Amino acid sequence: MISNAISLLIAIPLLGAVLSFYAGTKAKFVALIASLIPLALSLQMYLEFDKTSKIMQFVESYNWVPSLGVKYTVGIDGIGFPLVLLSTIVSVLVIIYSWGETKKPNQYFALLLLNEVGVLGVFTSLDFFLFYIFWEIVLIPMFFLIGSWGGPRKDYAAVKFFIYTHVASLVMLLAIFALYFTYQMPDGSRTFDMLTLLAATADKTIFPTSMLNIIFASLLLGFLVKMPAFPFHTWLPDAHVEAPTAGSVVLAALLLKMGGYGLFRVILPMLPHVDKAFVTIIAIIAVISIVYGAFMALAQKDIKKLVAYSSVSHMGFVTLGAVAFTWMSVTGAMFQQFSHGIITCVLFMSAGTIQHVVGTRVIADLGGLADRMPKFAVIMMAGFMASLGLPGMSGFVAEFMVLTGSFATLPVYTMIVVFLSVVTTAAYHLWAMQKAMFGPILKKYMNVHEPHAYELFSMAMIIVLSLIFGLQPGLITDIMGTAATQVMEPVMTLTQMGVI
Amino acid sequence: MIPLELYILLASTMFTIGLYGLFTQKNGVKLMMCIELLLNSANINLVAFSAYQPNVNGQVFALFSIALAAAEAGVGFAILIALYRLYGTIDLDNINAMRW
Amino acid sequence: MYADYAYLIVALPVLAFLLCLFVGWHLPRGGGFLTVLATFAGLILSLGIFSEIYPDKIIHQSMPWFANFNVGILIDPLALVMLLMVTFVVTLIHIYANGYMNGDPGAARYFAEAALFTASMLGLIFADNLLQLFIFWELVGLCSYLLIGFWYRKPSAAAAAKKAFLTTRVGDVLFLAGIILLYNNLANLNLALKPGEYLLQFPVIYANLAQIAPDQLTLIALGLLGGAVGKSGQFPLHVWLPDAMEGPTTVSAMIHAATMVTAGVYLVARMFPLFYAAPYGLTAVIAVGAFTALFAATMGLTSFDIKRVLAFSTVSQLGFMMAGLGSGAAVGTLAVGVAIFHLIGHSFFKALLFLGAGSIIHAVNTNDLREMGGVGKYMKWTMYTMLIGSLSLAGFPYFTGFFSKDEVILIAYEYGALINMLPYIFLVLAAVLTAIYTFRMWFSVFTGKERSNYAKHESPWIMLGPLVILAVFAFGFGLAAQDDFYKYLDSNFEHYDLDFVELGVIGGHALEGEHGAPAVEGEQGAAAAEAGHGAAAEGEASEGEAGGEEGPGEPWYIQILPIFIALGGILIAGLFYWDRVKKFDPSQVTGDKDPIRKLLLKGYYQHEIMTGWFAETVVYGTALICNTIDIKLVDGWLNWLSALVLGFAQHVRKVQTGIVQNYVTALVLGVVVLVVVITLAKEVGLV
Amino acid sequence: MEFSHYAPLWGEALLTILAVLVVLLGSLMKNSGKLMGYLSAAGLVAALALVASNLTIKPTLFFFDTISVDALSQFFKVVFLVVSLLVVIASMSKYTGKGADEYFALLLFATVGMMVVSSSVDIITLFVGFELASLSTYALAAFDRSKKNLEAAMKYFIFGSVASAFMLFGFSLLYGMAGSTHLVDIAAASLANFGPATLVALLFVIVGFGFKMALVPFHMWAPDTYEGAPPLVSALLAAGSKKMGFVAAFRVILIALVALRMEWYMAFAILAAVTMTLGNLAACWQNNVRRILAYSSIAQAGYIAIAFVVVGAAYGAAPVNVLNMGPIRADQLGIAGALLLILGHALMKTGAFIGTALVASNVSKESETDPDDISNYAGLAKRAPITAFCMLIFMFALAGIPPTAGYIGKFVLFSSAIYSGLVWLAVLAILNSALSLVYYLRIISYMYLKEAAGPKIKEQKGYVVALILTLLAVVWIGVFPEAFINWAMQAAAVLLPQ
Repeated sequence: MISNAISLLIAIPLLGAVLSFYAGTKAKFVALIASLIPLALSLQMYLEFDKTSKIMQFVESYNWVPSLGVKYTVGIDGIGFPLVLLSTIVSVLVIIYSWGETKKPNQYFALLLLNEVGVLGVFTSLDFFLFYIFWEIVLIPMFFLIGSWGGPRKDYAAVKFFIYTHVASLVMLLAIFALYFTYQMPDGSRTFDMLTLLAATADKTIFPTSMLNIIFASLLLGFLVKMPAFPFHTWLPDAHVEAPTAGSVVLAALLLKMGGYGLFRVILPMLPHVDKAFVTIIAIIAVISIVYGAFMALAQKDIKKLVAYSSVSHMGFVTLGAVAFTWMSVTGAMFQQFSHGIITCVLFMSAGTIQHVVGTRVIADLGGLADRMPKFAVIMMAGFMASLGLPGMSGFVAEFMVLTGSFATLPVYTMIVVFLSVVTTAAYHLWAMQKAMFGPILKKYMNVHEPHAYELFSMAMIIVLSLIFGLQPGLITDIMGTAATQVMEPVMTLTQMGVI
Repeated sequence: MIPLELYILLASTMFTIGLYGLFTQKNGVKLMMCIELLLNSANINLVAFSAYQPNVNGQVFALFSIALAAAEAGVGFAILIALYRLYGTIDLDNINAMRW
Repeated sequence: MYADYAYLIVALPVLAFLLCLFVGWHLPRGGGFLTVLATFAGLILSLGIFSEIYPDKIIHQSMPWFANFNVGILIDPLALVMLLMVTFVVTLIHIYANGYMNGDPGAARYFAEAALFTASMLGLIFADNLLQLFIFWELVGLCSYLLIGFWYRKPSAAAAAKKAFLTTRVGDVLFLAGIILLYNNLANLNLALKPGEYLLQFPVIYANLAQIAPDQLTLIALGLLGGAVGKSGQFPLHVWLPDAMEGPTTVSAMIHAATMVTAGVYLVARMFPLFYAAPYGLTAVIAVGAFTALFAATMGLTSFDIKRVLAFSTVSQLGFMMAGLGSGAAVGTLAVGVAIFHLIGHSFFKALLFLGAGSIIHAVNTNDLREMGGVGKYMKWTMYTMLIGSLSLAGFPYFTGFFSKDEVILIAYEYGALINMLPYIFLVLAAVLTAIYTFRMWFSVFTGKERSNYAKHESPWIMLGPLVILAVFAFGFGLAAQDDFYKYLDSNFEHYDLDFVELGVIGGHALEGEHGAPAVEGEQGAAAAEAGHGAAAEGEASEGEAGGEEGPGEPWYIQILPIFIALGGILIAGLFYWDRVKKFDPSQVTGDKDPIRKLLLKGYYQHEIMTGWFAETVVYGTALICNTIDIKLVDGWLNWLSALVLGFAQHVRKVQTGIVQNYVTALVLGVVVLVVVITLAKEVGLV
Repeated sequence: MEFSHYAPLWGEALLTILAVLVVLLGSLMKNSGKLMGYLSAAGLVAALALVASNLTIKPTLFFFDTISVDALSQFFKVVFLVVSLLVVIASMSKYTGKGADEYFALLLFATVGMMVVSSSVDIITLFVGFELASLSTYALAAFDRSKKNLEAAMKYFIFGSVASAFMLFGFSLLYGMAGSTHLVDIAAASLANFGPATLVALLFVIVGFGFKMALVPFHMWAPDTYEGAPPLVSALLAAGSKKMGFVAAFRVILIALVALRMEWYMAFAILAAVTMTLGNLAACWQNNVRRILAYSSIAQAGYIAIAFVVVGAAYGAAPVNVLNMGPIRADQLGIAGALLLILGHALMKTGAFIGTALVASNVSKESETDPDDISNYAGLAKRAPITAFCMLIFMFALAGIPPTAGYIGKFVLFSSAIYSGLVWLAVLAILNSALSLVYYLRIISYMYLKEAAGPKIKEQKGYVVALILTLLAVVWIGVFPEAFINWAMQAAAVLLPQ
């Protein structure tokens, strides 16, 4: 058993970021190594991870700011670990994909690694203070990725992204304050420990429902904006459209997952204790996000924007599954997080590749590319199929579980989703495929060629992953299943778990 | 002896006059004078109060403040002179390059 | 011992798929032989399994998958016959394809996709649970998408592929909803599952049907039916099937005639107990089936594209099968036997017809009947094999189609006798039209003089071989197999723990029909009728009234009617289209102005309605509206807010006038304001 | 014995002597700028050491109880000394030639003045120290004698002297009421007999301090002066003399005028709210970086002023177990938060202004346009990487992004606000810090996202050293706040009756 595995997990990319910043043109090699080590580490952790136990694992806890009750506490369970795995995998693939980056490569890769640091921190930290710090840190590299490698309206997009999400996290911060100031440990001291505070929310005498509702709502807002869910999604398309490919990939594959993670880690434990109306509200938001996102995607002219809205739609499943609050739906929602994290990579990579091979992303201007780049076409097709929920790929399993599970508690909403979103989703994917890839090759694209091998490689890897997890979901759903059962139960604090 | 109220009245009047001058005058030197009025009204207060007090702190304070006022005037005029060298005027309404 | 290798039936084609996909480019004919071998191995295995389990055993293997779902293999009579048919027909088609696709640059891709299709179709057939079936069902859809769009450079092909996928997707949505409903209903029963049992396994479903609320059953049944309608191109989701002819002819033969489209029928057959138990379940089935049978047949009359004619005929025949299943409301499980029998017979002669058409198109290089004519002179083999196919399709006595199709009509009559005559009438009319359009096609292709100058040569043997073999089956299968087949399939549901009487009571069949005959009795009646028909079969020679006495089910004229249907249809077609005896010109009978003809030519304006109105106007319109809302409202209020704040800021900074006196004024004003506020606050008692 | 008795005040003494010495030496030897720089730097370091040697000293009184050395005064002295030290270090690469001696001397005098203020418990000494600091900074503001300098100095001077006149008048009233100049006596008297005169006195005093703290509407001078004065002097003003205003206000208002708690509670509630909002709003549209920083520091003053409101609200409230430090009082926590923010802001602002100084000192040569114009910062990341990076961190710190000094200060301060029931103020403050991102991000995106506006900039040693020191301090406080929080709590305790 590796000691301080998680701290290493966070520290190594950080170190890598610094090194690659000074590595100049060698940066990519540094970055690759610095992202491969965490990958290996997390795989090792996967082997050591006890899939059946409900307690936090790999826990580390040190006093940090005792006077504020802040601790450096990290640990993972079935909620966090799959996402850690996802982060390490995606980071490696993204770095490979952007192997050919020539503009300020050292900063580029450093920022990618910083992103990894941030998300890993969010997924592992068990102390609200720490959690919030990582939550904020993530914004900074993404801001620069969008701002300095982005498209024409990059400034607008970057600033919008930063401020929009930052305001949301400030609201979340207020809620955290409220938790922090309301709850006193038995010895009268205060703590930022997530699990303790969450466990305390169950106590009506400490958190009267009226108050808890407000706290809950603020936290919810923070997470929904990150997800993003209707009507808080408008920062996403702008950010995606302007961001460089790798930026979009990280944004969609990892940053959005922070919101979902928040739902499982923070929102669900509180859900039973707040006003029941919230269930309806969240369910409605989820359904709208799914359906509305699908229709929006259908209306887009820019293939990247289309993909962006598809993310909104897919993340809606996470919300739906989470709020439905049955074992299967929650497991499915967690798996949807993982699966969307994988699949969306290939979508954005395809968009990016089209962008810099053909020079435009406007679907109407494309046509017949499959004729010139068959390999790419096959991969892109596979990716799109995965995204529209083709059985055998991970997406289907996730959405099937979510829908099947949600029906038990939210039949009407589930059926609305089934009837309005499934076909629409297929429609915009296929429409884009047909317009961009099929039909006669346009004159101007006669000299278009296959993208670089490294791009194809990283995309192909993702397809393979999606297949693996589609055919053998148990690899990861076992962990999530345990986590889901645990989410159903009252929160156990670390001390109750006996890990510290 | 003269009741305290009158001193305070005098002081307040001087203070108000000074303020009025500050609002209305353009010329730097006049502004300096108004400031002096303000300071001196305060000094009058101090002295008057101390006369009605067992201790002389007030007069000490007044002395200090007079000294400081002198120093202040010195600095102020230095600045105004330099201004005049550069701008050729000490009409402060025209010296508003920095605004908004 | 074959049973242990059952999984290979799917595994081998998958292997072939991978090989063709990655190394196919370097192999002769795109590695088509791999696909053939894989499928043929499947055929051998299926035969081996058949030899093992016939007549009274089934194979059921299962292993856990994820959450509470499993993957498994269930080979019962129903699955077995399907396996045999698919492996057999598809093998032949692959062989044929080796000739047909020869020289096409995309051959490797073709065979890869074909192999994948084979794998998924077989997987669909022997799935032991509904989820697995659904998964392969979707994969089949994917392959169909890929193969229809095989010539992706053709915009029409790409469009057709998309249309096919989306249209079937609509059905799949209902299917999915059905599955979700079913799962949740079963889950609510809190069954005590034995290890190795899973909720969506067919045996479990069968065993617990009776405990599910009837209205739920109906909903589930309708959901599944929706899936079947989409896949089997039933009204109103049939629109994709004719367009699907954009793919290579082999694809049309394999997917849109012989195998894939039958998946819907197979699904209904597989879930027959559920449909049987669900009130109005079978009613819906027969309604859809009968209507589609007639509806499609009318369109088959007017189409000029040979493949479209066949496509419409396929739709129509699938309608027959559905109607047959629907008749189960009256005749019980016998319906399954009948429908599946027609399914298999149909797959033989329809594959034959398509391949024949393919070989014609291969030579003539056109799909248009109007540009053919007299082809028979140059393509003897094709002509005669297709003649057999056409006769079979038209239901000419002693051909396969005669036994299968007419059996469907007969049980439809049973249904009519018990419940409602309408489906029967529809089917009869459809049968007439079938004969007509079939021979309209045959005559106008092979007889008469060339209406355009086309390449005049016979197709290579690698293509003719399959034709001949199929022709043999198209002729002989019905005669040879009929009776055992019914018995064998009748035994299908005896392997499971379910009681049709009970289900019939739930489904309300016991109450239907004038003499309140419970379903079981209907079953006996049907069996008898079937015997009676057996008589009718030879009663062909010794006039039908004999059958009339024997079969209590239906009077003699009903039994012999089909013969006249077939002959009459062929005759009419001849009068119009066979130059030798040509008496009328269709254009005289119905001019181009004729609204009905126009309606038929336009295919009832489905394209306009489905694509033009629904897809492009309603759906896309909604999307555009959403988009406007998003820009103007959801994002708009943000921009509005920021504009407001920054605009205000613009004014705020103007306070800083840059004139020092004003600063002092501000200072004093500040003091005044503070004084006022504080005193006021004290007055109000705020502080 | 007598001598060692004054040990706590050696720091001031040393600096005073040094200042005089510097002037003398300067007049004796020519072009001694460098030496003067080193001298004053050394002196400041020494003074810092002396102060640091008794950081948390028990309150001890000197000179007829007019000077008190206690945790609070030490805290502020450290702040002032650090700021001046940083400014001096930076200045060493700017003021080398003639006149440098005066510059450093004035700077030292200003520092002494601030230090005196920070520890004076008598309005006379307080006023004297105040004026000492003001006068020397008036001079400094005009030091380069450019047009802008003089305009800035002029405005600063006029506004400043008016404000101090107000203050003096207020003091006179206080004296008249209490008959004493000791804060404690005034406190007692104001508790005993309280009349309208006291309210006037209060407001006039607030004007005097509000001018230094740059609270709206007493802030008008600040943007122009910070923009126009020599950048390093702006650093001193924003980071040093501004904080002097706070310490004076703490002492006078919280101790002497506690009787009018409700009044100044009201007053500061309004002032704080208006100040932070107006500062942030006005900053959004500025194109002059130093002006942006000026408005940002006005906004920061608004945040810090929350402390007064907190104290007003929770004065003398029973200690409760907020945070993890055992039973403590919300008002103490509020002041501690303010102190932390003061410390953090002093560092961040010094750093930021030093950064602008570096840019300006290089740009002004080739471009006749406003050297501080934001367009000169385009692509700074390429032209002056170190400066750009430090500025970046300072900006994020000012915006309160963790883990930086800015975040910790805001955290504690807003916590106390929430805890003492001023949720609306906390929310307003948090919304404001969100709004402030608009202009911080603007600067950042100019530095990092725009194409370079000119050739590479030579980053002189002095600036770089100062910048990096500041950077380290800012991050250090952010990552290991523990010690600083405790220190601030002790300092805060001084102001409150135990």
